Parts: sequence; C-alpha cells; structure tokens
Amino acid sequence: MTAVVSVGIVLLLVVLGLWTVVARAAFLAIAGFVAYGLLLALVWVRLAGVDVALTEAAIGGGLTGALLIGAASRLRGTEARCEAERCAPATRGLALLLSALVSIGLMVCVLLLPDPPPTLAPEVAQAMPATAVGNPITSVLLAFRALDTLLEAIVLVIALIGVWSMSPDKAWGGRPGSPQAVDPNGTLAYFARLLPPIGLVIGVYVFWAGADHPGGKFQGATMLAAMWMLMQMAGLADAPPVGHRGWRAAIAAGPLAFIAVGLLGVFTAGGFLAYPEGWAKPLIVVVEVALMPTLVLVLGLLLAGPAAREAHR
Amino acid sequence: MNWLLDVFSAIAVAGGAFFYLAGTVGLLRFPDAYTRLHALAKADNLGLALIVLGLLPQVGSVLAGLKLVLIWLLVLLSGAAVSQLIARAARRRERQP
Amino acid sequence: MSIDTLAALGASLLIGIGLYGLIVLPHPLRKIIAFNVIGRGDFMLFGAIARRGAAAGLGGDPVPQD
Amino acid sequence: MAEYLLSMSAFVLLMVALGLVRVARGPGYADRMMAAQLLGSGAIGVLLLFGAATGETAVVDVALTLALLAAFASIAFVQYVPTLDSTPPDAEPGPANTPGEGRP
Repeated sequence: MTAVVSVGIVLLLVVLGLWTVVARAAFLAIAGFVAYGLLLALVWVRLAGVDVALTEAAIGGGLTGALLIGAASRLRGTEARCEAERCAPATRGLALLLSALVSIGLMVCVLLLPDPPPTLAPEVAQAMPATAVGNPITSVLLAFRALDTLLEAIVLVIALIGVWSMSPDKAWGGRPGSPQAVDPNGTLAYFARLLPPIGLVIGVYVFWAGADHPGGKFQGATMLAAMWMLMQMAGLADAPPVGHRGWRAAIAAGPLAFIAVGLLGVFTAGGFLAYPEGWAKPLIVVVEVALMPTLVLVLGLLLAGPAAREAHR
Repeated sequence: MNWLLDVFSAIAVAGGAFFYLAGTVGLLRFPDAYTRLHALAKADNLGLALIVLGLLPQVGSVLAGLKLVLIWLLVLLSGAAVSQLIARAARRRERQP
Repeated sequence: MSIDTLAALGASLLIGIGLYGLIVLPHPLRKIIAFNVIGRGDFMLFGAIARRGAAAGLGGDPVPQD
Repeated sequence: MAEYLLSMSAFVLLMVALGLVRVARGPGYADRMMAAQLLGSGAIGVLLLFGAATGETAVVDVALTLALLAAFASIAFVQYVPTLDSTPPDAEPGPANTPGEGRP
C-alpha cells in the first residue's frame, strides 16, 4: 500500500510539472504550480524533511501563489504578444533532446549513488549538544553553517532593493501599490480583521517551535508577512513609503545584528560566527529574534512591489 | 476500549473521504458556478470536519487535538469568506452586459 | 523501490521538464515558473539523497536539507 | 490503522486531483477561483491523514501553516483572477481595479 501511494504521489507530481509547462494560459500554469508546491510538501513529509515541508507549505502553497497571480494580473495582455514569438520546431526538438539528456543523466547518477551512502548525520548528532538546540536543522542552519543563513538574509534584502529599483522616477520614495478603496464593512475587511490576530499567534508559535521541532524564523516570518499583506489588500493598512528611513533601518537591523554576533565570535571564540562555549543557544536565539522582523518586513514589501504612488513630503 | 476508538476513527474518516468525493463529483457535474461552490463547501466543511473528528482519538496530546480543531476552524472561516467573495464576483460579472 | 530512490528519479524527471519549459516557453512569467519547477526538483533531489543518509536517530542527513 | 489512513489520504488526494479538472476546464473565472480553496482544504486533509498514518506529529504544524496561508492565497486569487479576464492590456492597476470586493 505504501509503495502504491508513493508511486502515485510521484507520478502526480510529474504530471503537475508537465502541466505547468504545457498549460495554455498563465493562470493554469500558476494553479498547477501551486498544486505542485503542495504535493511537494507531502513528498517532503515522506522524505522526513518536515522543516522543508513547512517551508514548502508556507512559501510554495501561500506566498508564491499570491505573488505569481499578482504578476500574471500585471502582465496580462503580454501573453498574446509572446505567443507570436514561439520558437521553431527545430529549437523545440533540440530543447527536448537536451532536457531528456539532463534527466537521464541525473537518473543514472541517482542509480549509481554509492552504497552505503555517505552521511554527516552522526557528526551532526554528536555536535548538537554543543548548540543546546533540539532541532538538527536549526543547529545546522545557525551553528554549523551560519554563514549561509546570514547570506540568505542579505540576499533577501538585496532582492528587495532590486524590486524597489523598478519604481518609476516620480514615485521614488513613495508607497507601493495603488490605494485600496474597499468597503470597511465588507466580507474581505471582516476577514482581514479576524485572521491576522490568529495568524500572529501561529506565526510566533512556529517561529518559537523552530528551536526543538520543525519550524523557524523563515516559516513564521512568511505567515506574519502574509497577514500584513492581507490587511493591505483589505485596505485596513497601507504599505510604508519606500523612502522612509525608520523602516529601512528596521530592515537593516537583522543582518547587522547577525554580523555583530559573528564579529563577537572573532574576539571571544576565535572565528567569525563562532559561538563561545556555553553561549551558543542564547546567541542563536538573539540572531533568530533579530532576523525575524527583518524577514517579515522584507517578505511583506517584496509582495507589495515597487513604489507606485508619488511621495508627498 | 482502544478498538472502539479505532472503529470510530475509521468510520469518521471514511465519512470525511465520502464528502471529499461528493465535493469533487459536484464540482465536476453541477451546472453553474453557484452550485459548484456549494459542492466545494461540502468538501471543505464536512469532509475536513469528519477527518479531524476521526483523527482526534489518534493524537497523543491535548495540544495536538486543539491544533487539529484550530485547523478546521481556520478552513471553515476562510472557506466562508472566500465563497462569499467568489459568489459576489460571479454575480457582478453576470449582471454586466 | 524505496521512497528516496523513487523521489530522486521523479526529481530528475522534473528537472528535465522544467528545463524544457525554460527554453521553449516565450512568456517571461512562464519561464520563471519553469525555472522554479527546476529549483524545486533540485531541492527534492537533495532531500532524497539526504534521506539515504539517515543515521544516528535522525530521519535524514540534516546538512543537505538547509 | 496506519494502512487504512494512508489509503484514505491517497483517496482524498485523488479527489483533489480530479477536482483540478474543473479548474482546467473553467468555463467561468469563478470556477478558476475555486482552485485555491479546493487545493488548500484538500491538501490539509491529505496532510493530516498522512501525518496520522506515519506518526509524524509535526505534520500538524505543516497543516496549520497551510490552513493559514491557503486562506491568504485564496483571497489573493479572488482579488486578482477577475483582472486576468478583463481585456484592456494598457489600463494598468492590478487589484485596485476591482474595489469593493465586499460591496453589497
């Protein structure tokens, strides 16, 4: 039974992948892609990667869908024009050949993987007590490979700068998106009043649970950003102006705190991002708490898009 | 006692699966958007409700049980709001020439 | 066949599908989606390989999962 | 029990996959908007059953995350999908074109 279910899930996954590529309209591709993300969450549970499943559910199921459907709505009308640029059958054939070769090559590699597989799990399990964190993924992310995580946070900030740089000149420094005129007594406004408090509690819970169970700052931050965006869509809140110094400082604070903790390690533990003996857990908590607001702001503002309204100073 | 709970779970989960089936059949066979919306709501509310009910005896702790109920309430809330919005959007579109 | 081999094979297939879409589809948004299909496939391949490294009471090798 | 729950989760998954056929066929855009709702609640049901079958307790947290964010995605679908159908390609703004989603 288990085997049948596994085969079924992987088959369905491949079908959905095909759907996103061959679907006629962008909307269908997006719906297929969201379904693909949800199914991947299931596969990740199956692969004992619940942390990734959580990220997949939060980002793949929720955020990406919203982001893509918004982009499709902004790009409507360009689809027909692009249709004219369809590439020649020869190019398609070559592309098909190349893709098939890549797939087959990867499959051969997979089947030829060494047995027994090499693993770092025992090393992680052995070194974990030093970090005093119960979730192996968190200890890898924030202790053994903290540099990666630092750079990830910085990449998100850079992505936000990239989005902001798409703002038209006259709107520079203004607020993103167009002002929403929504009935304050409508269903959407009601929903946007009711859901965010619940989302706040769940987001903070997932964030806090990350120390010992699957969860963490990225997943928690995604939820909080989604709740913020919901309030913006309902017209209950407005996105902050892009040029505001206070908001920019809040965004920079997280990575700066992370770097400060890293520099502290140079003096106390003999290496950038090294934690002194016995201080690993409190410092990891400091880094996580400092990064959380940055991530919420960056994700929320990425969703809101570039500045579109003139700044009135 | 344990087998009684298992039987209860099995029946409730089967009921939930049935409502998912009913929802899908309705979604595929019903003639217009409003009736399809009605069918979809059955899968959301009753299907998930029965599955949650069936899984309640299987979870180890009270906290996990509360989470299950919270999940169902969240889906109920969003289902209600979204159905309203979809139906209104469809109606507005219908009235437009 | 175990789940990790199966998932790894599926992921290889998905990477190929995404690559084809990335090359062939004309619309930029569709290209982005296709690229993300590749990215997710990559992650899945990593996850499947991590699962093979399950040891020391952990469900999988936690290092590739990051 | 685990086998039973697993097969039930596979069944629900199949139902959601079949439901997607309606999304693909349309015809109206209301049918397309139902996609988000169907996918969200379906995936939650599958995940819960799956988690109970495999004894992975953290799956409940995944389902909880999904319940919250699927609600958000559904709203985004409802906001944007109607603008996909409207024809004018030049007259910009996205969601603000459909103000008063909740207007009576």
